Amino acid sequence: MANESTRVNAAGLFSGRGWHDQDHVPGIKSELLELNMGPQHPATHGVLRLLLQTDGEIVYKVTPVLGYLHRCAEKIAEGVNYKQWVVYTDRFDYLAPMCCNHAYVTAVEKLMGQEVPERAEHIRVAVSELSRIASHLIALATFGLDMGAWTPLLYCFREREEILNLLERISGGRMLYNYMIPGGVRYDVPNDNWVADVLDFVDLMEHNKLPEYNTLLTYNKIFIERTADVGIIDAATAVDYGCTGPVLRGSGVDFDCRRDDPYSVYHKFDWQVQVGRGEMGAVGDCWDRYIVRAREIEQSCRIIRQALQQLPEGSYQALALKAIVKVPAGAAYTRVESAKGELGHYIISDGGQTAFRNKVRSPSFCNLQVVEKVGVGQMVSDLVALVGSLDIVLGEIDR
Amino acid sequence: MEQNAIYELLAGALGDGALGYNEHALEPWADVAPAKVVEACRFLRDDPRLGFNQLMCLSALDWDGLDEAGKGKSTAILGYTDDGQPETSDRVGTGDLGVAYHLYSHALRHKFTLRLRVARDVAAVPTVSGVWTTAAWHEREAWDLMGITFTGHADLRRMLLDDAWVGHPLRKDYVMPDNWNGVPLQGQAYSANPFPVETGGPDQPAGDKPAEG
Amino acid sequence: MGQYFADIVAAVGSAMQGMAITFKHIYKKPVTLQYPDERQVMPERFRGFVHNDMTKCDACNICAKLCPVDCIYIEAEGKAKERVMTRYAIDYNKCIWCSLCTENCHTGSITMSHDYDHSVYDRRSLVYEFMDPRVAKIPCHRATRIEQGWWVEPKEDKPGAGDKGDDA
Amino acid sequence: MKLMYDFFTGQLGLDAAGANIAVASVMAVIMFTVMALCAIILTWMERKVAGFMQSRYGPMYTGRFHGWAQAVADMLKILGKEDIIPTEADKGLFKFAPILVLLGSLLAWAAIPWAPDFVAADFDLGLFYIFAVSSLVVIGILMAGWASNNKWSLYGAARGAAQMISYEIPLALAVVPVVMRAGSLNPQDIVIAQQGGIWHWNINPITNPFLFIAFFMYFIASIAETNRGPFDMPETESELVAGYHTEYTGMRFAFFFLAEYANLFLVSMIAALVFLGGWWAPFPGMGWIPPALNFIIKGVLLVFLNMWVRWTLPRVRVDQLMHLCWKVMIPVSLLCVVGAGVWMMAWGQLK
Repeated sequence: MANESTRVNAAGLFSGRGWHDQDHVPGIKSELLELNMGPQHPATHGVLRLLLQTDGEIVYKVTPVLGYLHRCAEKIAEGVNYKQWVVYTDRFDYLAPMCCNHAYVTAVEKLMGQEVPERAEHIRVAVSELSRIASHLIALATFGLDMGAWTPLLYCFREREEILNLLERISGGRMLYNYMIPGGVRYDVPNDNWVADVLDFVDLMEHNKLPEYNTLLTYNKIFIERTADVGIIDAATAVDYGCTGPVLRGSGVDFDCRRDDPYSVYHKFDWQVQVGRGEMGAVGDCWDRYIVRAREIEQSCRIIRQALQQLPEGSYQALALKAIVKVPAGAAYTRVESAKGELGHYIISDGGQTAFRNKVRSPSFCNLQVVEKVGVGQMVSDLVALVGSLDIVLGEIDR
Repeated sequence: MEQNAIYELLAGALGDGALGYNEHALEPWADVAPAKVVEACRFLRDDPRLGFNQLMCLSALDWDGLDEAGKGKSTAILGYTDDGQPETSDRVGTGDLGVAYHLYSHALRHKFTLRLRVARDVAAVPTVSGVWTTAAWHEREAWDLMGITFTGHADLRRMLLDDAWVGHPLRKDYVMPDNWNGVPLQGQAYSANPFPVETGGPDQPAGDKPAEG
Repeated sequence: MGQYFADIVAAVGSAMQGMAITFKHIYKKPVTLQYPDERQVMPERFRGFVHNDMTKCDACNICAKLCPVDCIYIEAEGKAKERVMTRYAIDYNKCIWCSLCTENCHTGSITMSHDYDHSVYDRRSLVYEFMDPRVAKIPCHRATRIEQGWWVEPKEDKPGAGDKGDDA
Repeated sequence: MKLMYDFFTGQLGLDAAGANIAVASVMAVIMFTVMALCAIILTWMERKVAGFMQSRYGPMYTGRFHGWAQAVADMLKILGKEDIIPTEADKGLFKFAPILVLLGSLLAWAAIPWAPDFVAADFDLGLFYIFAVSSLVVIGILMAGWASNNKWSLYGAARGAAQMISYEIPLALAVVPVVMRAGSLNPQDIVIAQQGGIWHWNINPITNPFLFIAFFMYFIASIAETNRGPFDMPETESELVAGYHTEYTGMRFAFFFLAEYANLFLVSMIAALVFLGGWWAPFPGMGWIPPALNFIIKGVLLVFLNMWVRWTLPRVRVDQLMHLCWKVMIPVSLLCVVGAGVWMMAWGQLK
C-alpha cells in the first residue's frame, strides 16, 4: 500500500539525508549495532554468515564470511581419477546436480576430444533441464518463504518430488545422481514409458502449476511491495561483479551460455532467453530476478519437450564403462549454464589418471559478492529479500 | 575476433610485456609478464575492438612437478600407507606458481586466456580487482588456497579457510597438519577398519535393537 | 491519489485470488505418504544399500579401488590361484551410494539393494562384516525385516509417486 | 450470574460479599479451563488447516484419528522441556514477561458475555475495559525482547511494540460505530441490540454500510494485534528466528504459546460479539441452539478466516506495516465513524 512518496527508497534514504553522521538526539551517543546473520540463520540458505552493521533497521555494512562448507573438492580432484570425481560435482550445487555433472563431463570431453553420441546429448539436455526446473522451484519456494508466504513452498516441493521421482527412475539416485560420465551417460532411458511421464509432467507444470504460483505469489500485491525496487542491481554492476545466470538476466543483460556459447545440442532447440524488463519496479530488482526464474521454468519445459520428442536412436555411451579414463595432457576452460549461472571448470591434465589442477568457477560465488555493494542501505528485511533473490547455494560457494 | 588477432593487438599495446603466445595448444593462451598484467587487462577491457567486460574465471596454479611439454607426475594427495599412517612428504616444491585469467566479451562474443608465471618464493602478482571487481574474491581465494599475494588488493584476507589457518592447501608440497586447535584432522586411516569389532563384545552389532545384547 | 486507491484495490484483489487457491486445496486429496504405514514403490534402478553376494565374490579388489571414499575393506591371503579372502566389510558410514563399485564387478556379486531406511543405535554396526557369521544380518535388508516381522509391503503408490518397478 | 448469585445467597446462606467472591471464583475456573481448552484445540486446528491448505495431512499419528492428541502431546512436551534462562539475561524481567503477556489476554476474557447474563464480570465499561487490558501485552513483549539479551529479540520486541500500539487505534475506532448504534459500552447491551435474525446484526451492509467496512477494518487490525498472518514481523522465522520469544523454553514458552492462541480466540470472539450478533442465532427458527454454542461457532469461523489469511499471504515489511496503519486504516476507520454517525442520524437509528 506504500505509494510513491512514502515508499522507503532505502538507497535514497541512506545517501540522501546522511542518516548516520548527524546525532539523532543531541547529546545521546548512538552507535551501530554489530549483528551476525548466520551461519545458522534461516534466511541465509545454508551456512553463509553475514556480518552486519546496522543502525536500527538500515544495514550500514555487510561482510559475508564463507568457508563453513569447504570440503577441499579441488584438492581431492588431484587425488581421485576422472570418473570418481563426477561424484563430487553432484555435491556442488546439490539443487541442480545434473547441470554440475554436465559441466564437468563437458570439460573432460573437450580435453579428451571425445565425441558424444547424439542420443546421449539429448538425454543429458533433458535431464539437465529437469534439474534446472527442480532448482528454480526451490528458488521460488525459498524466496517466497523469506517473504513469509508458507504455502507456495509446499506446492513447489510437491512438483519437485515429481521431478525427483523421474530422475530416480533414470539414474537411480534421488538427489545426487552421478549419472553422466565422460563420453555419455551411464544408463539409457528406462523402457517403462519414462519419456511419456516426463512429457506429462512438463505439460502439467507449464499449463496449471505455473499459473497457480503466479496468482498465489508472483502477482500478489504484498509480494510485489516487498520485492519491487528492492536490491536493485544495475547491468553495469552485475557484469562488473561477474554475476551470471538469472541474476545477470534479471538486470537486463541478455546473455545465456546455452545460446551464446553453445555446447551439447542446445543449438537444435528453439526457446527464448528470459530477461528482466522492470515490469514492477526498476530493472534488476528482486522481483525481476524472481520472474526471470519463473519464466525460465517455462522455457526449460519447452526444451525438454523438444529434446525428448526428437530423441534419436543409437548408443548412449561412446566409451565402454572402463574403470579408468585416460585424459591426454592439456588445459581447457569450459562453461555450462547451470541453474544458478555460469558453472565453469578449468582442468589441467598431465596425462595421468588424476587431474593436475581442477578449478571450479561457481556462479553463486560470484553472484554473492554483489551483496557487499547492493546490501548497503537496505533494511534488514530487504537484505533477506536480496540474498533470497540471488538464490545462492553454499555447496558450490565453499566447494 | 580471431585469437591470434587479439594477441597481435595485445602485443602491440604491451610491447615487451607480452611474453609469448601458444597457438596450437588445445586452448591457446598468451603469457604476460606479472608486472604488466594490470595494463594488459585494462587494455583488453577498454579497447572497443576487444571489449572483454567479463572476467569469467581467475585461477591460481602450481606448476610444481610439471615439465615443459605438459607431462609429468602430479603428486597425488599425500595419501596413507598400507598400515594406515599418513604419508609425510619430504619433497620441497620448486616449480613456480601461476595465475590464469579467462576473459569473455558479452558484446563481441569472443574469449581470451591470459596466463602468467611467478617464482615460488616471491609469489606476488598485482591485483586486477581495479579492472573487474569480481577479481577481488577470486584473488582472495587464490591467496587463501595457493598463497599468491596480490599487491594492491583492498583486503586480502583468507576467503574459505579460517583466518588462523597455516599453509596453503592447494600447493603440491602441502602437508596436512595433524590437528587444528586440538581437533584431529587426519582422522582414522582410510584403509584400515576404523572400528575394530571385538569378538562377542557386549556392543556386538545387534542390528536395530538397542545394544542391550 | 489515484495510486493510493489503486494500491488498495490491487492488494485486496490479489489477496482474494491467493486465498481462493489455498481454499481450493482444502478439498483436494493431499499428496503426502504416511511413511511408516505407506511406502513408496522404489523404481528398478534405485540405489539402496550396497550388498555383496559372498558366494560369487572372488576378492578381485576392483570395487575397493573404484570406491571414491574407500569404504570397502578387503583382506585376503595367498596368491592368484589359492587366494582366500579373510575379510570383506563395507562401511555404511562412509558409503555415498554412487554405485561405481557395482559397474566394473566382473562377477556381478556386488549390487545395490532397494533398502534405504537403516537406522541403528551404534555406529559400529554400520561397518558390516560380510564374512563374519556371528554378525547379525543387515537389519535394513528386506529379508531380515520380514524375519523380524515388521516389514511393511509397499502398497500401490499414489499417482505420480514412483513407477511400478518390482521391488528387487 | 444472577442464578449462581441467588443459589449462593439462598441455599448456602452466604452474605452478599461471600456470594460475590464464590461466583467470581467459579467463573474464573470456567474461564481458565475454556482458555486452556481453546489453546489446545486451536493449535491442533491451525496445524490441520495449514496442512490441508498445503496439500498435506497435518498431524495424523498421535491419537490415531487425525492426530487429535497432537496438541495435548505438545503441551506435555513443552512442560517437560528444560527451563533455560540465558546467563546475561535480566532475570526478573525475563521471568515476569510471559506472565504479563498471558495476563493481558486472560483479563480481557472476563468481560466477554457467552450467553444472556452469563459473563464473568458484567460492568458497563466492558468493551472499553477489554481494549485497555489487552494493551498490557505490548509491555510484556518489550520486556521479553529486552530481557533475553539477544539482539534479534530486541529487533522483534521493537517491531512488535510499534505494531501493536499503532494497530490498537484502528481496532478501537472500528468498534466506535457499533457502540454508537447500541448506545452502551456494555457488551451485553451491544449483543441485545442485535437481537432478531441476521438482518439486525451490525455487519449488515444494508442497514449501515459503514459498519460493514468497520468489520473489515476490525478484522485486519485484529490480525495485526495478535502478530499473526501477514503482520507477523515481530516473530518472523526468516529474519528474527522467533523474535521476542527466541530465548524462551519450557513452561515460559508455553505461556507465550497459550497467550497467542488465547489472544487469537479473544479478538475473534470480540468480532463475533460486536459485529456478528453475539449469541443470537442467524435465523429465527434456530432458537433451540444454546446461545453459548452460537457464539463459539462464530468465534471459530473467524479464527478459521484468520488462519486462512495467514497461510496465504506473504509478510508485510515493517515500514509498509506502519504505512498501512497510519495512512490507510486510521483514515478509513475515521470515515466509518463519521459515516456511520451521519447514516444513523439520517435514518433515526440512534438510541
